[in-house]
Amino acid sequence: MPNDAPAQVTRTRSGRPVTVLEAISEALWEEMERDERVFLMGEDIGAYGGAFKVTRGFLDRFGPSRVIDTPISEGGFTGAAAGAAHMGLRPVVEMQFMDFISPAYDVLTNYIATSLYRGAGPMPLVVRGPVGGGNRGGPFHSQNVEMAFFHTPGLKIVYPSNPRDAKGLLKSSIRDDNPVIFEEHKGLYRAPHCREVLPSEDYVIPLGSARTALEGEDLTIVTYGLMVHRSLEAAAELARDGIRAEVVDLRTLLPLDEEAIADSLKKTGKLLIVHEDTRTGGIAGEIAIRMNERAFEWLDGPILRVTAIDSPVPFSGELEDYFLPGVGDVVTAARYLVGY
Amino acid sequence: MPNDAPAQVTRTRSGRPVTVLEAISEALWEEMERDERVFLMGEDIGAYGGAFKVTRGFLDRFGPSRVIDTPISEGGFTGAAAGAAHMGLRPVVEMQFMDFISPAYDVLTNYIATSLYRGAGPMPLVVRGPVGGGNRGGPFHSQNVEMAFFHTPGLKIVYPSNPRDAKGLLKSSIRDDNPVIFEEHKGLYRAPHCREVLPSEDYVIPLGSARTALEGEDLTIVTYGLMVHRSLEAAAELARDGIRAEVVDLRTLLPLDEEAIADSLKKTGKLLIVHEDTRTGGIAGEIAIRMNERAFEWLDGPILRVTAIDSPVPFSGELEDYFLPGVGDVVTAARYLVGY
Amino acid sequence: MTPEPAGHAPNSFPATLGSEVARDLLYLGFQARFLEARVRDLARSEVLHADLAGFRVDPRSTVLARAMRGGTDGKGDLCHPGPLAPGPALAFGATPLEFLRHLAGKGTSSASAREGGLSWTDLRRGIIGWGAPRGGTATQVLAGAAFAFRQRGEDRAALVFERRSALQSGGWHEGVNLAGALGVPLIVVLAAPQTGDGSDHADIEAVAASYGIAFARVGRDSPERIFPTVAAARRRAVNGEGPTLIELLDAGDGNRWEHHDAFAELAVTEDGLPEQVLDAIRKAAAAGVEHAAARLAKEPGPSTRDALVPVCTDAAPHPPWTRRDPPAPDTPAPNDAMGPPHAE
Amino acid sequence: MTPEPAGHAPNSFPATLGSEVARDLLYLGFQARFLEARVRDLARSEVLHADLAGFRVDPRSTVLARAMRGGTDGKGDLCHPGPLAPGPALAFGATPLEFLRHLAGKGTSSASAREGGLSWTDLRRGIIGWGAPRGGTATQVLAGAAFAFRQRGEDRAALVFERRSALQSGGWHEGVNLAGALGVPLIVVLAAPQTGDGSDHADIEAVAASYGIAFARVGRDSPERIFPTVAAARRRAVNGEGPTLIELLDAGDGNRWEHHDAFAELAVTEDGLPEQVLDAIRKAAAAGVEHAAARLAKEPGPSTRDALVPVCTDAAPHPPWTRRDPPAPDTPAPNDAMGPPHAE
Ligand SMILES: Cc1ncc(C[n+]2csc(CCOP(=O)(O)OP(=O)(O)O)c2C)c(N)n1
Ligand SMILES: Cc1ncc(C[n+]2csc(CCOP(=O)(O)OP(=O)(O)O)c2C)c(N)n1
Ligand SMILES: [Mg+2]
Ligand SMILES: [Mg+2]
Repeated sequence: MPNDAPAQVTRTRSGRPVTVLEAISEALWEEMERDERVFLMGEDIGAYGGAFKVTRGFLDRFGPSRVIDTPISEGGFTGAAAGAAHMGLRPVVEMQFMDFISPAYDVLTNYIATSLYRGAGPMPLVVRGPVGGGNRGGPFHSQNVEMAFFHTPGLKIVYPSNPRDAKGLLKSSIRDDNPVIFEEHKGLYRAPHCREVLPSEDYVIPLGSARTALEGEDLTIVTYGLMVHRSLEAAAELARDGIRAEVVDLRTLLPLDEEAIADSLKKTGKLLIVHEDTRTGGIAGEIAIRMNERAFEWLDGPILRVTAIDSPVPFSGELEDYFLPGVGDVVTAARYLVGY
Repeated sequence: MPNDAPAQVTRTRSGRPVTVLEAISEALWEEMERDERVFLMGEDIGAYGGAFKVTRGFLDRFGPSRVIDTPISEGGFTGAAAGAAHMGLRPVVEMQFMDFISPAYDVLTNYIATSLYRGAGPMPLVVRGPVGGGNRGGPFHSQNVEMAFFHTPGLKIVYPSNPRDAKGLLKSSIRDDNPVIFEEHKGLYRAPHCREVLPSEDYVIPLGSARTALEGEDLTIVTYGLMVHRSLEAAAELARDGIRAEVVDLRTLLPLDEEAIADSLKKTGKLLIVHEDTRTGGIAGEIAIRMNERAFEWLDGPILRVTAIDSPVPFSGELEDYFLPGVGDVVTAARYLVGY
Repeated sequence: MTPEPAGHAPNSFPATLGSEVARDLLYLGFQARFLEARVRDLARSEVLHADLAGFRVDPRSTVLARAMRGGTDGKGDLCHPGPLAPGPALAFGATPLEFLRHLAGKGTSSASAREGGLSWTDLRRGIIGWGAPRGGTATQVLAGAAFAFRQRGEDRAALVFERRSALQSGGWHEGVNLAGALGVPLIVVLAAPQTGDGSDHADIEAVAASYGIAFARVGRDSPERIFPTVAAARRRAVNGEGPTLIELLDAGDGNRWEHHDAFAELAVTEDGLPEQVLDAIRKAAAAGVEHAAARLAKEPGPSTRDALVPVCTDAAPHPPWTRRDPPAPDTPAPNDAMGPPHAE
Repeated sequence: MTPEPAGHAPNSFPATLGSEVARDLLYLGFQARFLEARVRDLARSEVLHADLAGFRVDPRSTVLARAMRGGTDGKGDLCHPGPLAPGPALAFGATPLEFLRHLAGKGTSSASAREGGLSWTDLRRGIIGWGAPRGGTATQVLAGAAFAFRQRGEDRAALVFERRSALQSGGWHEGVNLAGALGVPLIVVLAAPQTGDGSDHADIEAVAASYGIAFARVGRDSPERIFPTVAAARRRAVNGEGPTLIELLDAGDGNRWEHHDAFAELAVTEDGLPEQVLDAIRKAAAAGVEHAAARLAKEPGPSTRDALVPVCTDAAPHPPWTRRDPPAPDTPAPNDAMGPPHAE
């Protein structure tokens, strides 16, 4: 690695722990080093280094033909990324906040997701960016976007919960020949409690495989992203009452690892789904019907969910805290389910 | 009603049966007569009368300030409709095909759905247009769009299956103070088998209430739109074997009439959901988890679904027929479930 | 409601910049200046969000908006102040307290703290704030509102402020094209960016030409010249002559008060405004802002449950049972007792 | 693969309209004319969709596209023929059979009949067809492809045809703005609408000016003048001088073959092309189209199951169990025997 590498991509090399944000920077840097077809597009990602500084120092190393500051036109530059992908490049598009992916909804669902299907070949393209609430960002800087895309055949959706997964999954996403939506929770970016030392060698984590974050016997909690941490906190609280929760971290939402969910459910008989996104039309529904299709007879209680309230993300801190699902909500629901 | 009314809005007046398309035209015409705040926007809806001729003759009667031919810019004119709604008008926006609502996804989910929430007051606006497959329209003229909006708090989604409901629900939608997405299946527009004589007086059908299309004891089929007809055909076939299916026509998808679904499920103990839209992330999931939450102990078998395949809508007729759910699929699934 | 401070008549609509308007502009300018200082203080002392420590007001935007017809009854002109709030909002009759409530996320704000910061909407005042990510939405919405004015034959127009980077967004083009095609009474102001280079490539005058709509450029001129530019655009607009695109040139960073100070001086020297009157105006503005800040401190935050109700008029988004009223864990009730997890 | 008809050299790229290119254009024009007639016949006899009874080809689009550098190896220029397919597609080396396969939804089409009609993509040929509703997507995509050419320093450019109503769509503006900002080798052709008024309000030359990109207008001129306009735009493009916007004026309805006939006449009189050679070219074109139509009739439809697999490279969307392999209704198997209802 050349000496001009910025600090946030050299921590693993020197054996130091990294945050989720640094893990993402490292993945981007290493993939750009490894494969000259990989390039970045986004608003203010060059000289400014990005709103969250994920790409600080990248412009100096890779130059303006691989680190492209775009106009403020998410639809337009996502469409352009698709054209570059047709020609064999591997664009990684940053949304400054993932909320701003909505002007690119048309091109993502109609053009990009259907490319292979229409005979236009593979579409190796990643759209990544920060998601999630808890930062007092109000309705347009706090959304989770998975359900805007979960219904579209041809897309993949990844949502990591920790540095190791973030790095390995982002590398897999960049190497994947399909378009991937990659969600990064702002609340995890710099969270001190989830810094960790990563393997120094190149590694990937395959898309589509969930991870057991905690083993247990009494109920299964299926979750992802920041809610993995809330669920683990809840599990610790439940453990004090002798309730052993199993926590499954989905990591990839599409394709969904229904095998892993079914395996855990068959062990525990109880299924609670926890997501930060709002309730109606959230991913919990799809999980519920797949478990009906695959594991109905193992259910010893209803499939339940803990989610945000059906509302835009509120501006005020008090309202936002009320809106978001909390550890206490998970504990309450889990207790109810175990006692069912 | 003045004499200059075009043929397709005068059939009920003269006691003749109407198609779904004529019912929609009548609803629009009568609401425009009743309330001068109601106006129409869309591509080629004026002089040309619309791609499907829903608004033929409207320009002559209501003039160009209430029947507006827009540029080809779905996002832009939907945003403009929102501004007109702020000022007390009641816009009804036509998408030439509902597939083209995707460029308006941003303004619908961010601006329009959140209006009341942001303190910007009611947003009485309807976006309507043709949806659905079976017409060899290929991937961009055949989509169902409900799941693009089902996850957005603040929107309502209506999807009628017959002329009576289409007229009554569209009138309710226009009178509602919330934004409504109104889906009209092309396969029903002129279907001769679902022409009917409508009440001659002004009537509405409230949003959010499902309808029992067929009473039965052995299983519940929950469905909507064109699939109501497929499900009724399947029910007729099942009846020959003595299986009595209850068919629930949702009519409104958001808000979802979970009460009606639960009531039927509690009677039959078996639930099959049938939708034309693709499988993963379809509405069947939300119904499944709500029934887990409300009626788990009444379930005598898994909640199952019959849907289109997870793929864009195919161009070729052979592929499209294979892709779409058919009567045989419903029969097979129902038999399985009843025998469970 | 806070009392309406003296010196401001939101319903007056002068065709030219007479002395009454001049005094009003002086008042608005001072009000903006004091509000700016107060907001920065409150941000530093963490009553307001730390980002607001850089809060500033462009007085030219106040002058531009003052040339429109304000109102407090929802029947005046409409303004999207965009990135230039609060200048235009004040010119449209918003009080400093109303503004502060939004900045602070108070339950008393018109959005009950569900939305806030620089983004706020109050249709009674004729103010439509950000309601979406950037992307031209505001221009589309105001174009549609202006259409309603024209359809009903009202003497009303709409004014939308955006940064010039709006040119990069397709939604903005769709809004302007529609406004031009329908000939609605819309005035679109594109302001130079406050920070950075804005990545702009487009020539605004040529943009106006391409849509066949009127164009004007205003810059470091005195309010005497800025004001009539907008007044003329508004006249054309309500006369059915269609939209105008106005380029508001960069005021620079250091000189953002230059115009107001020059204007105050001019009012004294040319219009013969007595120094004492100027001083009284200044004091009234300061007092209004201080009153607002004091009152703000006493106002409550939002009520969590009630604030979240109006997502959809007939949908009470009450919390799922798992969140608020769970059955006791050791007495599993019959399923129905759980109640709907979420009412529509 | 159908044999490559004689008379067409997709890889040649003349800088000027020499006699080789002239003969090629004559061939392409006849080919388009015969294809047009054949498609209309097939539509009337219901082999093709009834809508195609109005199928027609604009020969000017063929000339424009022929000034680009075709290819069959995925390394030539790129073209989105848009509403003017198949003229440009033929100029890019597509065979009539390939075209007919798409129109007919044959399993042999490059999209295995999953997509078809006038919309088709074949990257080997450098053709990118409609892949979304109208809305400027094609212009964005080709701008991005052109960016790839420039980034790799390749001698390639991209050509996109849209109707002039593309100006109404924000997505188109975003694509052109980006192309201009990045200075990519893109040529954007806006053709007059074929039907209706198009509800256009924008002035195309002013649009080019607003984005600071080059502009040219081509119309009823002879190919000698259309061809060098594009050739010059292409030269500028690959020299790093950025995109060009070309307005293609209405050819009218009745006279759509005028250009080609005039051109054929010119080739005989001015270039001294022997009548027999012209005749041979005409016959070769007719034979190629007839060959294609005959072969089409023998080709199979798509295989239902296999055709739907490639939605996502590693996701076989096999039908849910409820659709294809249900367990016998009277022998409810243990749940697991159902298999996954849908594999990822
Ligand atoms: C659709 C959308 N994309 C991106 C953003 C994020 N964003 C907010 S302000 C801004 C920069 C604006 O730059 P400019 O217009 O130059 O204004 P300045 O801040 O420099 O005054 C960006 C990218 C957004 N809010 N909405
Ligand atoms: C986003 C989108 N909106 C609408 C349509 C439907 N549509 C297809 S062609 C067309 C009319 C195009 O008019 P014009 O550009 O004048 O071309 P013409 O057919 O007159 O040549 C429309 C509205 C579409 N395909 N995509
Ligand atoms: Mg800037
Ligand atoms: Mg037209």
